[in-house]
Amino acid sequence: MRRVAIIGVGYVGFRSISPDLSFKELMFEAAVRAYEDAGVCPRRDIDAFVTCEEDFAEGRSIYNIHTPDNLGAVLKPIHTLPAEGIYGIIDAYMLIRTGLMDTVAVESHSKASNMLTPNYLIAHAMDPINRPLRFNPYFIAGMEMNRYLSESGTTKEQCALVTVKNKANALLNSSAAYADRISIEDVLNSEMMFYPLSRLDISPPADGGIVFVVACEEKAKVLSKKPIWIRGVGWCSDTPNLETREWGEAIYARLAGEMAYRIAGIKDPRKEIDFAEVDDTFSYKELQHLEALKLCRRGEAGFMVESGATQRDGEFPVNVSGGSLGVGRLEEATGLQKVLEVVLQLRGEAGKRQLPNVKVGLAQSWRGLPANSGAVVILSNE
Amino acid sequence: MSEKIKVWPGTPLTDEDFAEKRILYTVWEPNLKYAWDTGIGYGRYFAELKKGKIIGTRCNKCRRVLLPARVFCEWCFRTVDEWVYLKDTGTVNTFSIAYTDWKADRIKEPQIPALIEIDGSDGVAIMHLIGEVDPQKVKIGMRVKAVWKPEEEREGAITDIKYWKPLEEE
Amino acid sequence: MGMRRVAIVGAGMTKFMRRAQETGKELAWEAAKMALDSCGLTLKDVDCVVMGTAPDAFDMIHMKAEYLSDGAGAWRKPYVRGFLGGGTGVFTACHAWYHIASGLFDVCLAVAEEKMSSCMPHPQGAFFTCWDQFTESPLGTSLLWFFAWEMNRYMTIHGISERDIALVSVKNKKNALDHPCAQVAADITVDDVMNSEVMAWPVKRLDVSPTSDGAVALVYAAEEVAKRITDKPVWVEGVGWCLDTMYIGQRDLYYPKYVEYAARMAYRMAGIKEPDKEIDIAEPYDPFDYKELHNAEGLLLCGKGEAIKLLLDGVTQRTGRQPWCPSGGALGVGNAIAATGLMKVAEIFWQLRGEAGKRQVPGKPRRGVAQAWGDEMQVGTVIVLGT
Amino acid sequence: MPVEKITQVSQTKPWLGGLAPRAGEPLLYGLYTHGIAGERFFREIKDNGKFVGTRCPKCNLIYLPPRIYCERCFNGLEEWVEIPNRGIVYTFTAAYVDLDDNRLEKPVIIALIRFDGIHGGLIHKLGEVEPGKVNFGMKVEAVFKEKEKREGNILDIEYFRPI
Repeated sequence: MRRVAIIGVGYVGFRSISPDLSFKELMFEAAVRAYEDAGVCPRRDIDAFVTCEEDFAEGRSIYNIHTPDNLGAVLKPIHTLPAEGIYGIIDAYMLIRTGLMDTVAVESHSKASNMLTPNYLIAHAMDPINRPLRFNPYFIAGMEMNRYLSESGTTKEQCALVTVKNKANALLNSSAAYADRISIEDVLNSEMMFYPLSRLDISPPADGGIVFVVACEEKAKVLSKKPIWIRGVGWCSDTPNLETREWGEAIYARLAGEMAYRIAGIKDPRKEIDFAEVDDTFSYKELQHLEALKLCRRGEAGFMVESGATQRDGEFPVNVSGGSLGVGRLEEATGLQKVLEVVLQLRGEAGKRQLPNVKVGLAQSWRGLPANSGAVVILSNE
Repeated sequence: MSEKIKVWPGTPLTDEDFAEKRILYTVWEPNLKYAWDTGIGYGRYFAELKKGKIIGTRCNKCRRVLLPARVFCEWCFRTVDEWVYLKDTGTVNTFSIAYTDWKADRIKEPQIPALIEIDGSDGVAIMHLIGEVDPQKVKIGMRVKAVWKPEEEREGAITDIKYWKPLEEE
Repeated sequence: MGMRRVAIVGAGMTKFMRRAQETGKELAWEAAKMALDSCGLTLKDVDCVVMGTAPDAFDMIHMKAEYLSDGAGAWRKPYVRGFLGGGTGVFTACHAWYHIASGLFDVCLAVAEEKMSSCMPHPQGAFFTCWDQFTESPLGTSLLWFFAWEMNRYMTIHGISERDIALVSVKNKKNALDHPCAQVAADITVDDVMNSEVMAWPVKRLDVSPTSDGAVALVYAAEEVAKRITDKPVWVEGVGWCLDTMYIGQRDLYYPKYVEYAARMAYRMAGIKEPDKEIDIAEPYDPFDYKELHNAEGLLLCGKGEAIKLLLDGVTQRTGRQPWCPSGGALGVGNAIAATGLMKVAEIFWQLRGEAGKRQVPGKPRRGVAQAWGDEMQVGTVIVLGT
Repeated sequence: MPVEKITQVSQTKPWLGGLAPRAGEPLLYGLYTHGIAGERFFREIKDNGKFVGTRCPKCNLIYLPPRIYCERCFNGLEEWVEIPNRGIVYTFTAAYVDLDDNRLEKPVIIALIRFDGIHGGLIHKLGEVEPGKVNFGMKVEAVFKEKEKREGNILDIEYFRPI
């Protein structure tokens, strides 16, 4: 089967609001940059387009009505995945592997600031039988964190360290909206929201747009000096039901990771992968995901962050970009922000936060509340 | 296999099942509210509507007028070159006579929604309503003119034009 | 470079209903379970699942694919939802194809579900949340306007009468009498259509397909596996999809260029040069009666404006040379948007295997095309199947 | 000369909207049937104040809330089982804000209640207990509304309380 590479990236943002651009203009700007970066003309060179958006998050049903114009996809194959951005990369990867397409663009964006009732948005995703309870849906995160801490022995302080680390990492990322130098106490003393989840354990929303150009080997070698190869992909949905799911362990991430490792031929992920951008929608999620992805043993993630191993200069850097806690959570584009960071690092274009000698990176996403699914992609510069 | 299946799955309900409370259900009002950024193109389009003017943009590469105004040309995938004012007269491209509203309820007075090709745009149409006319007399190709709300009632929206009425050509 | 051959090996569907008691999950399970049973597979054999379901505003559940996943058989499996508005059903069929053709999986379950009745006060209300929120929806824009505009334009350009178009509705509702899952099968006349209540002229009540609840599922397998499962694999020969600009005023509605582009993509892959001759049966999308003709022209089954002649000559009847919508289509079986799209693919599957029961078209068809349309008169999705 | 950007804040404009085309028109809302399994589940609660589940003989799992299919093996489930209304707290949280982001004076304790030998459980609030006193594995029982007031939904259970 054909090898597939990312040959162009473009992004706009990431800010807490973006009133100067409509969502269409935001998509256009990100796309122009990605096509420029890849050296392609979308009208001539791109065979297919994939966008990742959710209708109610955008406030438009059948959102794909509004997509082709903004990407140069008019009268071309373009489809939407109401899914997380990494699923879009995977769809492009599959399309290219079939031999049907050579070059595919992937887009996702966030206009989270335009959604005025975000709690109700998540409540609207709940199983209707539970809706009459009218709970704030973040209770799910509180219950999950509680169970995870109890099962794994991780502490709230260790979770707080994740927020501290990621916000500090974001200080070196000029695209991050929520960079800050804060202390563990700041996190622990922030208002209790859903015990044991405090306000600073929750990633705040941000706006932004991200576009990738993905290509087959022959095209990638002609068009790009630094193609970033997609070595493995994986995705998985565990049960969506709150009642029957496992609360202590992120099984969807474990299975998605296993699939990606199998495709990439990775036996020992911690050794063979140099750094990772994993979902940190909530501080504890980063730890839970590191364990699920076998980047440490179960119950060890807390110690890993405590020992400094996941710091930028640590042995296994995690969320060097600042993650969602530092950059802001970008709705369906959250995973693409993680892929973006991995691509920039592998290209050696990450500026002040550049990691030395990195060859293989992993990006992982979670679908967000109340879902129980996610995706993984493993990238390499050789 | 189609012919081998005796009973196809599915349990249809009737309105009576609900009226007579034979069936349990949940009702949920989603309470989803938005404030969408209008951005550059629509922002100016609305500002001009408030002044009683229709504005589009032009792409000098494909030589098309883009309407409603937008800042990039979807066909050439490049930023457009200029703003162009258009007339508030046009030609009916196609129309309907609607007796039901958006939620499929009957309405008393039929509406005449139409696509109207705006003069000066080389045939680009916008969506709007036709009024002050016997519905049976509307034809494709009919000439129409915008009827604007009084200036003080305009709010910078497509509804600043009340509707379009037949144009008596001089 | 040769592509991996992919076959459809099983199919299942629920009844199409105005309002189902089943939840969306339960509908999805009923169809998916039936599809697996039909080819003797269990959930263990399934490597991945694709979901097709149109806007969340119908089921009134945000991220509804997540909610539906266990019903679709996605428990701890790779699972993703593809979306192209009304074109979703047939896109789902294409989506499943490339999951396997990519070489990542051998068996894929494709499920399309729609529970439109959850949307109140009327499922049609969901559509006003589709149009451009700045320049279109504030006019109180209704779904029917679009179809009325397109139908009017199509009739006027080609000089076609409402009466002639009504024959599509008569044909499809009659075909549906033989479909065990049909919601609005009926033996009606052209006069019945003409005399039905005008909703948005020229669209009358019987020109329109009903909103529906229902689900359809197909099982896909790679060549090696398919041959082991069945003696009668139905091969995916071509897939295509295409989306036009959202600015409806910037193009002419009389012809669906986007369907043509999608069809050309699928025909190129299938090696079809003369679709009017090389295709035995077709399931063009027929949410409105004129739409079958309009879409068939886009599918290049005849020239522009010529579809009406084929209809009047009986060519498109079930016993004709090239039957269109032998299932009964959306007009007869019901229009559970995404599920209807996949129902059309299932119909081609059953017809090509000679398993369509009373609906079976004569003469052992060996190649068929299914198509769906969607969005703001924008989407064409096409799949070509062959034996 | 390309068209320029917005350079003045006064030129930005939010366009308000929701689930109706214009202010004053009715909003879209959802009407959800409980489904085949859900109908029986809530009927039992409403009429008899009892929980019932369905059993998958193949996976040996009893589902609560009941399903008509097993999510693991996909077989249809037909065997209905009565489930005692006493369970344990599997995990819990104390919510300090409500759905409208209002800060609550007294947090609501929300828990997943699981039952012995049962796959699944019920999400509900805990009553008659202080936030600091809740722990994993705590035994609780359902408190139902009075029979006349029950409507056949999850609110027919008022809350779970410690035994």
